[in-house]
Amino acid sequence: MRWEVRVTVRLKEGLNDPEGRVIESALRNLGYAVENLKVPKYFEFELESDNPEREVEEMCRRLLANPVIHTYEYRIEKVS
Amino acid sequence: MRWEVRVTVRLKEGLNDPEGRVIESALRNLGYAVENLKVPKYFEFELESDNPEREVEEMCRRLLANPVIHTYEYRIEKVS
Amino acid sequence: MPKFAVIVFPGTNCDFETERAIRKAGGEAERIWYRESLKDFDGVILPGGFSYADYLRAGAIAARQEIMEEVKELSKEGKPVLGICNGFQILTESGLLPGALRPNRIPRFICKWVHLRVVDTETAFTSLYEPGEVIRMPIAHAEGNYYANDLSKVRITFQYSDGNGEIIEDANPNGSLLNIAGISNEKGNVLGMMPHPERASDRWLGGEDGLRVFSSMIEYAKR
Amino acid sequence: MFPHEEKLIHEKLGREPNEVEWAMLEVMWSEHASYKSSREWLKLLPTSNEHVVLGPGEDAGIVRFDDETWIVVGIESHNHPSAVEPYGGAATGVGGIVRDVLCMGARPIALLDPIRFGPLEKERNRYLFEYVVKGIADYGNRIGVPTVGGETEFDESLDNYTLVNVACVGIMKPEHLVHSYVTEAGLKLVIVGNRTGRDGIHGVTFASEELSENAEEEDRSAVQIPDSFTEKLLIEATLEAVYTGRVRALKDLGGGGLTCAASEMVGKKGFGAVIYADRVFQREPGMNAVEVMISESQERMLFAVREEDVDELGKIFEKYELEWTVVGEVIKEPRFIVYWHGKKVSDLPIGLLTKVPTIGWPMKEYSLEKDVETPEVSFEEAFEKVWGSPNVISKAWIWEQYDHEVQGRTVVNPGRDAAVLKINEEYGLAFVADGNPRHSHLNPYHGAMGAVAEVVRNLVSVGAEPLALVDNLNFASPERPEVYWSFAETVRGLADAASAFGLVYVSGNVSFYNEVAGKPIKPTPVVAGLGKVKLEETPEFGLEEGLLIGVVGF
Ligand SMILES: Nc1ncnc2c1ncn2[C@@H]1O[C@H](COP(=O)(O)OP(=O)(O)O)[C@@H](O)[C@H]1O
Repeated sequence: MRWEVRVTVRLKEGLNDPEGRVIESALRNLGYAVENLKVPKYFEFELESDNPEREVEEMCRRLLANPVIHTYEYRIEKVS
Repeated sequence: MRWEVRVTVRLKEGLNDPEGRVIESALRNLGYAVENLKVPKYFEFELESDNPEREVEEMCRRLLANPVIHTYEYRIEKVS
Repeated sequence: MPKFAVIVFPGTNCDFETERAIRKAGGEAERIWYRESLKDFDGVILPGGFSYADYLRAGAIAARQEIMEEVKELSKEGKPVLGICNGFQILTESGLLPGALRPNRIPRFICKWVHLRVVDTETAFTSLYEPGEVIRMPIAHAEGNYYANDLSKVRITFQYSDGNGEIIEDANPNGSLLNIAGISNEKGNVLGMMPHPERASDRWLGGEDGLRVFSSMIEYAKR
Repeated sequence: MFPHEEKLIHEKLGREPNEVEWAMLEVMWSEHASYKSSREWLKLLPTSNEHVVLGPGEDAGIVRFDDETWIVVGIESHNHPSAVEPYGGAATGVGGIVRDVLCMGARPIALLDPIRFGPLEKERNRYLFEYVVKGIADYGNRIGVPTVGGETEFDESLDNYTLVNVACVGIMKPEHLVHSYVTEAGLKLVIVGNRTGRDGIHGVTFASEELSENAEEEDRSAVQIPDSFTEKLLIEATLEAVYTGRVRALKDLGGGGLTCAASEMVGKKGFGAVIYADRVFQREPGMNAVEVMISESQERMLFAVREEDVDELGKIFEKYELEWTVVGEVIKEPRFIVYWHGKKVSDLPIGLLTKVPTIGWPMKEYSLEKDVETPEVSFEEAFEKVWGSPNVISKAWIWEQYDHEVQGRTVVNPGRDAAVLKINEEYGLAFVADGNPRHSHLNPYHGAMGAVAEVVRNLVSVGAEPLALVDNLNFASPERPEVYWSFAETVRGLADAASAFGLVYVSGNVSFYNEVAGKPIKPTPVVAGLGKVKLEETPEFGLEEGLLIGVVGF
């Protein structure tokens, strides 16, 4: 069975986020009143699997995220 | 007025995507039947603005995307 | 003697050796913090490094700083503007040069010496090379993969080649279209290149092939 | 902290420390900050000769290169954090040693990265390997300090673990020397750089304990996100500040955070400090005094300056877009006083924080040396086995990801026996690191001597005269008698070998408690060496047909 998967990986709250900070201040310098900017990692892919939930969960833990510093969430939809 | 904005910046169709390819092949090496993996850039932020549509469109054109290689889309929602 | 500004953004890190190379080639050079002014300079160098840590895209944030407006003015006056590595990325991001520099074909940082073929000796930075000359310089970048929608509009200055000057796929370190390592604007006074001429300006550090980029620039500025 | 230490603290203080005081004491009495198990042994190492300007005792050592040029050198391990979060752990390891060199007043000019992993057949080890290298590459490249060499080794005993050591050299003019201690009261203490967050809380106590099985989840608070962007700005701002001549003392905030930096800076010559902890810029809302005082947030420096100079230095920090605050001042009374929103939350004698009693653990000698028989294998088989070993093959995959030429000094690139950096038109600095844990495992005394000898050979083979050494001692728990014995033997070996070559150690680092799931690592002393080479005499590496090959030695 074929699935469309979207994974979002975020830095845990409270961790230093230099990338978000630098991009936010670049936007503010251009004159936009931007706040709380985050740059989560975002993956989109198709997956052939009989057990997509388990496999995506595994992929996140093994490669896409590091549970020490990241939280992650995913959406799995059947390819029509 | 305060808005919650999500911007997704994608490589134009047809451009090769070295980063996506590497992550895809790493996942395949771990045994997952992943295909068509993409790594769009994804930004989440809050914006104080009277004209969020125009401002977000500008931000994308001026900084967040590079029109030579990117397309972009965004979602703007009112902060409740 | 012509005097050049070496612009330093937060995260620029090849400014000192670039300044040194210009002096060695016989010019005057001064490191200029990006919030200072470019008045009184005969040309500008945007040196290598990681302006704004390459966040977003290499060169993207630096390209939107005010000082780039002054750089655009200088370039319109016909003064020489050279972007090396991150400087090249800043020039494409600011629209001073066409195209974009994308992540390397193998998306990793790569630091090594390569051969280059000098394709165009009619620019402000290559007049002291022979047409077709093969030279050696190091590259050090993660986003040096040159791309443009319409290559017919691109004036190519340097191409990655093998030791004999052949433009072959094996000599392409990053996946650039047509092995492009450096390009200039139509007038030839704005040039961007991924390889580091300032690191090839001392016999102890692997060769002096890069020094003529700076001496050509000084000659040009004297005219 | 051990029970006898708690008791001692009670006795010396004559009362029960409060929560803030306990937290600070715990950090300062940890193995990592206090060197309590190693200090006595390290006294065996020779530390001074005619080349040495400054030996061990401050953030980095200093060697005289010529009358106008001093070389600063330090070495550091970041093993535990790298085993939990390889990218951030390795990267912040680079950041830490770079700031140690910086805070003597030197511009950091090169790095070495001796790194060790378990066998690459296992997924987790591959992950650690790949991300440690990426962390070092990203951080070193972005701050513009070239990684010019290192060592890479794979060993079964490191399964699921990693040893990440980083050595750094810097260059300075004698007149720019800044010490890490103050010699007058009344100075203002200024923090510059990143905001202080909850990350890295208890990092030093973490580095002084073994990793448990599911360390990943538990130890997140000990991991920091690297911020090379701020580090690069700190380097430039700090040097510009130092060149004004107005910096009275300087330290980086590393293990133990503000508590460690401030108490060591003032305590060394018997002064004290008042810290207004609430003035520290905080990254997260709702932080308390304990968190602010012991946070190990990266990319921060502590300056001691006279009141009249504060504004001038502040302008420099602002030019580089760095946040800065006056967080306290140096006082004559040898006490460490902390206020939190007007309330006094600590008042300790400074010595209680900085003078931690040593511990001597029981030792047990062992011997693993035995006669070996050379196995019967064909030449081809043996050749393939050796040549196919990840320990032998070229490490170009690693060093090509490092910008080993930034700053325009690298005369001899990675891949040779030692790197050479151009210092002036005539002379270069050779820099190399070596260790051989398998040898140390069999015989720690000889293994240590072997590491020193290898460093010397590698320096000589690029034409350099050896100048000085630094050492990084990676060991398992000192509470294991065999480990503690091997540690003592190692130090003896390091001392004897250095003395035999007329060399000394100008700085070093000890990392204990390197074990996972109850398994100790092999004794792993890593030695880095500096040498001075006449550029004309650096041998070329070009081979050509007809050259003869010879072997010299026994
Ligand atoms: N992690 C590393 N980083 C940078 N350079 C490295 C690294 N590992 C090995 N090298 C380079 O490869 C060369 C050979 O290293 P190694 O295989 O350990 O051999 P040796 O036995 O001579 O120490 C070293 O001199 C060093 O320059």
